Amino acid sequence: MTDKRLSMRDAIARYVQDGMSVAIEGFTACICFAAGHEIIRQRRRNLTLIRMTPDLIYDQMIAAGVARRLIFSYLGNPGVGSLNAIRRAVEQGIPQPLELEEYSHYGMVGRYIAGASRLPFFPLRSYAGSDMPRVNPLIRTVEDPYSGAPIAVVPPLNPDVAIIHAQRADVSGNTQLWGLIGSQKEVAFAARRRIVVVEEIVDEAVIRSDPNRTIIPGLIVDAVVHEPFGAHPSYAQGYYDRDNQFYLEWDRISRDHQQVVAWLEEWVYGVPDRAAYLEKLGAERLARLKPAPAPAAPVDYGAYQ
Amino acid sequence: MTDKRLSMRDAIARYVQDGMSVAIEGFTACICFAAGHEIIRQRRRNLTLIRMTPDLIYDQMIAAGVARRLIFSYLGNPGVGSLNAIRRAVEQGIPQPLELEEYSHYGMVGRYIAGASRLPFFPLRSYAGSDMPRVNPLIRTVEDPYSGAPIAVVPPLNPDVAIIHAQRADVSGNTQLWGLIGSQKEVAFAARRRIVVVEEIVDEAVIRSDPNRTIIPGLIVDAVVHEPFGAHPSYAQGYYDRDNQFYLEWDRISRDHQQVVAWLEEWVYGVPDRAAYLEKLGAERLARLKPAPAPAAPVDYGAYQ
Amino acid sequence: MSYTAAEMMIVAAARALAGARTVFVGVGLPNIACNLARRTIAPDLELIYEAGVYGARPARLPLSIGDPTLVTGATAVMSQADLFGLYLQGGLVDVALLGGAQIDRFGNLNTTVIGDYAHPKVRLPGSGGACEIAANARRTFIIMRLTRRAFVERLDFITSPGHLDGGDSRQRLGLPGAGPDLVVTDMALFDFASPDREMQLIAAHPGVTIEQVREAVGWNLRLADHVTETPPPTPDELRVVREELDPEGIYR
Amino acid sequence: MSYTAAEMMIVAAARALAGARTVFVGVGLPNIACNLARRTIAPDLELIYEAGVYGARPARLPLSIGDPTLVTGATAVMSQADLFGLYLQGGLVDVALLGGAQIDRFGNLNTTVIGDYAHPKVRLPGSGGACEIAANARRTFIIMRLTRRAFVERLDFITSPGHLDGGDSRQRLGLPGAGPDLVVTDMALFDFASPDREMQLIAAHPGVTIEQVREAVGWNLRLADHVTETPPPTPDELRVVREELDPEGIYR
Repeated sequence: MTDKRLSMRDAIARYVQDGMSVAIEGFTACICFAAGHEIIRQRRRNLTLIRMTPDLIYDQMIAAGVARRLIFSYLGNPGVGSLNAIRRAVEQGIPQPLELEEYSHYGMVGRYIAGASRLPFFPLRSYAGSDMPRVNPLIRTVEDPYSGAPIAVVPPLNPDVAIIHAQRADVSGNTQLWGLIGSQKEVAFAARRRIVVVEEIVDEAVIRSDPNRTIIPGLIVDAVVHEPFGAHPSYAQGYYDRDNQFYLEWDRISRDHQQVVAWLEEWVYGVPDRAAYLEKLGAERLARLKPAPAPAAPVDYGAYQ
Repeated sequence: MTDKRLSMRDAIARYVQDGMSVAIEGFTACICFAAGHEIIRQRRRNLTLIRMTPDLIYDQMIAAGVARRLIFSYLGNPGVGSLNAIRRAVEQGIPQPLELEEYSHYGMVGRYIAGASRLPFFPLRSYAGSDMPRVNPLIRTVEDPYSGAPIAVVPPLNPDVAIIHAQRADVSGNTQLWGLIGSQKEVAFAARRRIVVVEEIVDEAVIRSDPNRTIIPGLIVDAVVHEPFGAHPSYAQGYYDRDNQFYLEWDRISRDHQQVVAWLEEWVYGVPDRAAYLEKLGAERLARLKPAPAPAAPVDYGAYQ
Repeated sequence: MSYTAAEMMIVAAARALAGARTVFVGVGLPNIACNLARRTIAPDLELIYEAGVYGARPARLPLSIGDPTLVTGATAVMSQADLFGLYLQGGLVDVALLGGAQIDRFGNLNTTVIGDYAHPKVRLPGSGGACEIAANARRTFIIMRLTRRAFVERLDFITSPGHLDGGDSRQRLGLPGAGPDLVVTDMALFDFASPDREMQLIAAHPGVTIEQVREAVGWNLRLADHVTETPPPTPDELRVVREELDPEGIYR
Repeated sequence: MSYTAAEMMIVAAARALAGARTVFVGVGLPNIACNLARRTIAPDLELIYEAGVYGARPARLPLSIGDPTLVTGATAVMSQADLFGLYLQGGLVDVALLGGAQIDRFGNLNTTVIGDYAHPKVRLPGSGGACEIAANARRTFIIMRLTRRAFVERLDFITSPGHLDGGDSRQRLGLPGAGPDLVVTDMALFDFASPDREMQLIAAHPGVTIEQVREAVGWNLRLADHVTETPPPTPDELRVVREELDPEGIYR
């Protein structure tokens, strides 16, 4: 079994290059802020960022100037309000213009599925009667050969790199994820390279004890990064809660570009890595995010010898 | 929470009528022989039987004369040889002719997916260069609107009834399945009615302790049948092994229609229900099929209060 | 017993969920409305969250659509491929609650831009799942505050289809769901029951006049044959909202 | 050291798996060949089973494609939608092993019927996953016994495409995988290395003459420039097969 463990710094240095398309997925849960911050720190430029819900992490990355283009389906600070930095880039070109390519959620999921399964398109019953196809020529229709009726399709999406945060993996990247699984599996299979970031590295035997829980096989994983609390201020089910205080603070900070610059200086450029970020955040704050236990009922696979 | 428990007799009497299309799925694992035998016992006729791998259960049902048509992708006694009764129906019309409608495995999966997600078709990279579309006019092509190249499609499949065997469910039909999950989820969502048959009825709290394991929600379930060993001679992961001795015996029995009739008389018509079948089989034979424990590693969802 | 406009909206939406088996819901006010319905007139109602959760039993008020409290103790948690493909597009959503920055007389919604798409005055969040929810849910309820800026003659952008140009234009396009059924605002309720599917006032909330409603709508509003007064929240409804669902009064 | 024809087939197939990372495999002889390769020249080879299993570590010889011993201790177990969509059609299968009742000179396979489709003399199992495996795997190896009934001038039915009419006809049809690479039989080995993709004899097993091979093929067989003799199984290969993989000699 190949040991694919790398530090976040090395994983980003090796796999994320200027001009690439990068997907850091995770629907509200398991959003890999640690990877986003490292991309900012390494001053990548002209990236195409891909994510259904850009969330705070892309607001920060776009404010930091790493991206030229955004492929997405919903721009929001979930439960709070707008993504102010992205709005500033779109409405005012600050710090630089940002091209948008937008879909509905299921359209993005469908693009990942088509990309992952080498299909030329993914059909879905969305977009009829909407203006979305008018502003996005990649949303097309095909004729159903059974009824003759038109149906919308979206093309495959194959990001150069996908970065997936999860609860646990073994050193070769066999990865298990629970709670909200979003489109983590689909984007991982669709991408050309995959970096898996986990709360815990576990023995291969742990993975093999529950093979139905394995969402991403090591077969397609290029790097495994062990980064506890790597999804803060989002969360990892069973490990920590969302740090909602930060989501509210960001709404205030992000209203002003200079404040964002100062925040990036302090919390991203000003710390060498995630460990330093967590130390700066303080153990007490992290401890407050820990949930009480809620174990899954046991399951037995049976030994067949 | 509605209590949907029924005896197998009542579930079949209520939901499986002459002339319906019926899918008893389960790829090698969790094949609901208990339901198939009850359908034979209730002497249903003119059914369209749907299953990727008809296996012994459909060999028995077709020999018993319940079916007029078979939609499938692979006719075999897995690991042993042919399905002799089905061959006899196709090659010699014994006990009656059988219409065949055939796909590849992925074509069947795609038909279920399209049926489950209300899509007019499912595209797949199979069938090019094969004679299968020539003999099945429902396998068609559409033109990819991005490249102009043709791609094969299959139409949706919506069985009147799907019968799903699984390890556990609560009384309202929230169902968890592990080991080989085949296309059980897809066929359940595609069907108009669903009967879930389980090894164990568990408290709702067991299901809710591990929601990622829930494959079929009670929302779509019409009846829950508690039938331990209901998949014998196939198996339920963690509960019992395949009874390979029977798979070998069937190869011998099924070579002669009269022997099949005698077997059905003794093991299906001759027993009132599954409990009687199991008693006839003997506790010792069942005990030999029990595996040693192989528990899954624990998983914690966290209590967020 | 006094109550706020938000409480009136929550209560009115909850009552309309009678008979529904499943509801596709976001957080905030719609979330409270659905949970109120479960505790009152629709005890078997199951909540489906866009994040991939069916049958949530949150131990606290969820702060976002993907709050971990929605996952723990839920009946089923699934990929978004399954959520959108099997549950929503598969036809299992009875009612969905939607909102928007702009709505027109046929219940079409804009959540994309104010102004020109290429050079927007305000860049809004975009579709999220709204475009497919509007297409696939059997019925949709729209919940938004009634203002002239929101209820407009012409949308800047159609994100999510309602009754399109009215009449049978929605069916002709082959949309699986029946479209908007009810609009719940802070001043009044509207439906689309007429054959041409144009929004019509069916009830004004207590203390609101028909004239005030007309004033807040950006087109010549049609009235139903019998415009009634919305029955105010009952003490029991208010108790559930205030004591159980939103004890900190976040959405009051 | 003596050995059977089946053992020669197992060993020859195993050797050809050198360098492969993943193999899509059925039970029986191909299963033993793959496990032999893992224990000898391809220690990192991972087995993918049609039933939905990746990285199986069977504790016993599996009796069927869906044996529970393939599940327990595997790296990943998935739905067949994921198996066929993400793993196979997604392009993650390096080599697949196929067989058939009939094969033609371009490696096309028949597993559907002998005789006319509507009124078959023999109804065979059908495609199973073979049609998509043949389309999508990067390369395929075909394993079958060499007889004149099986190696035919013209198939009764093309279930799974090989090199179709030869030459670039496969690429012209847009099939993602490169098609058949090797045919392993109990008498000889064949490849398709010539530009017209016609099957050619590359090696005869020890004790088999080229004439005997020609006799068993239903068309005028082409020979490679240098037909060699297959190196016989080594004592080590035979030891692994007999002691570890098939101790009861089921597939001998």
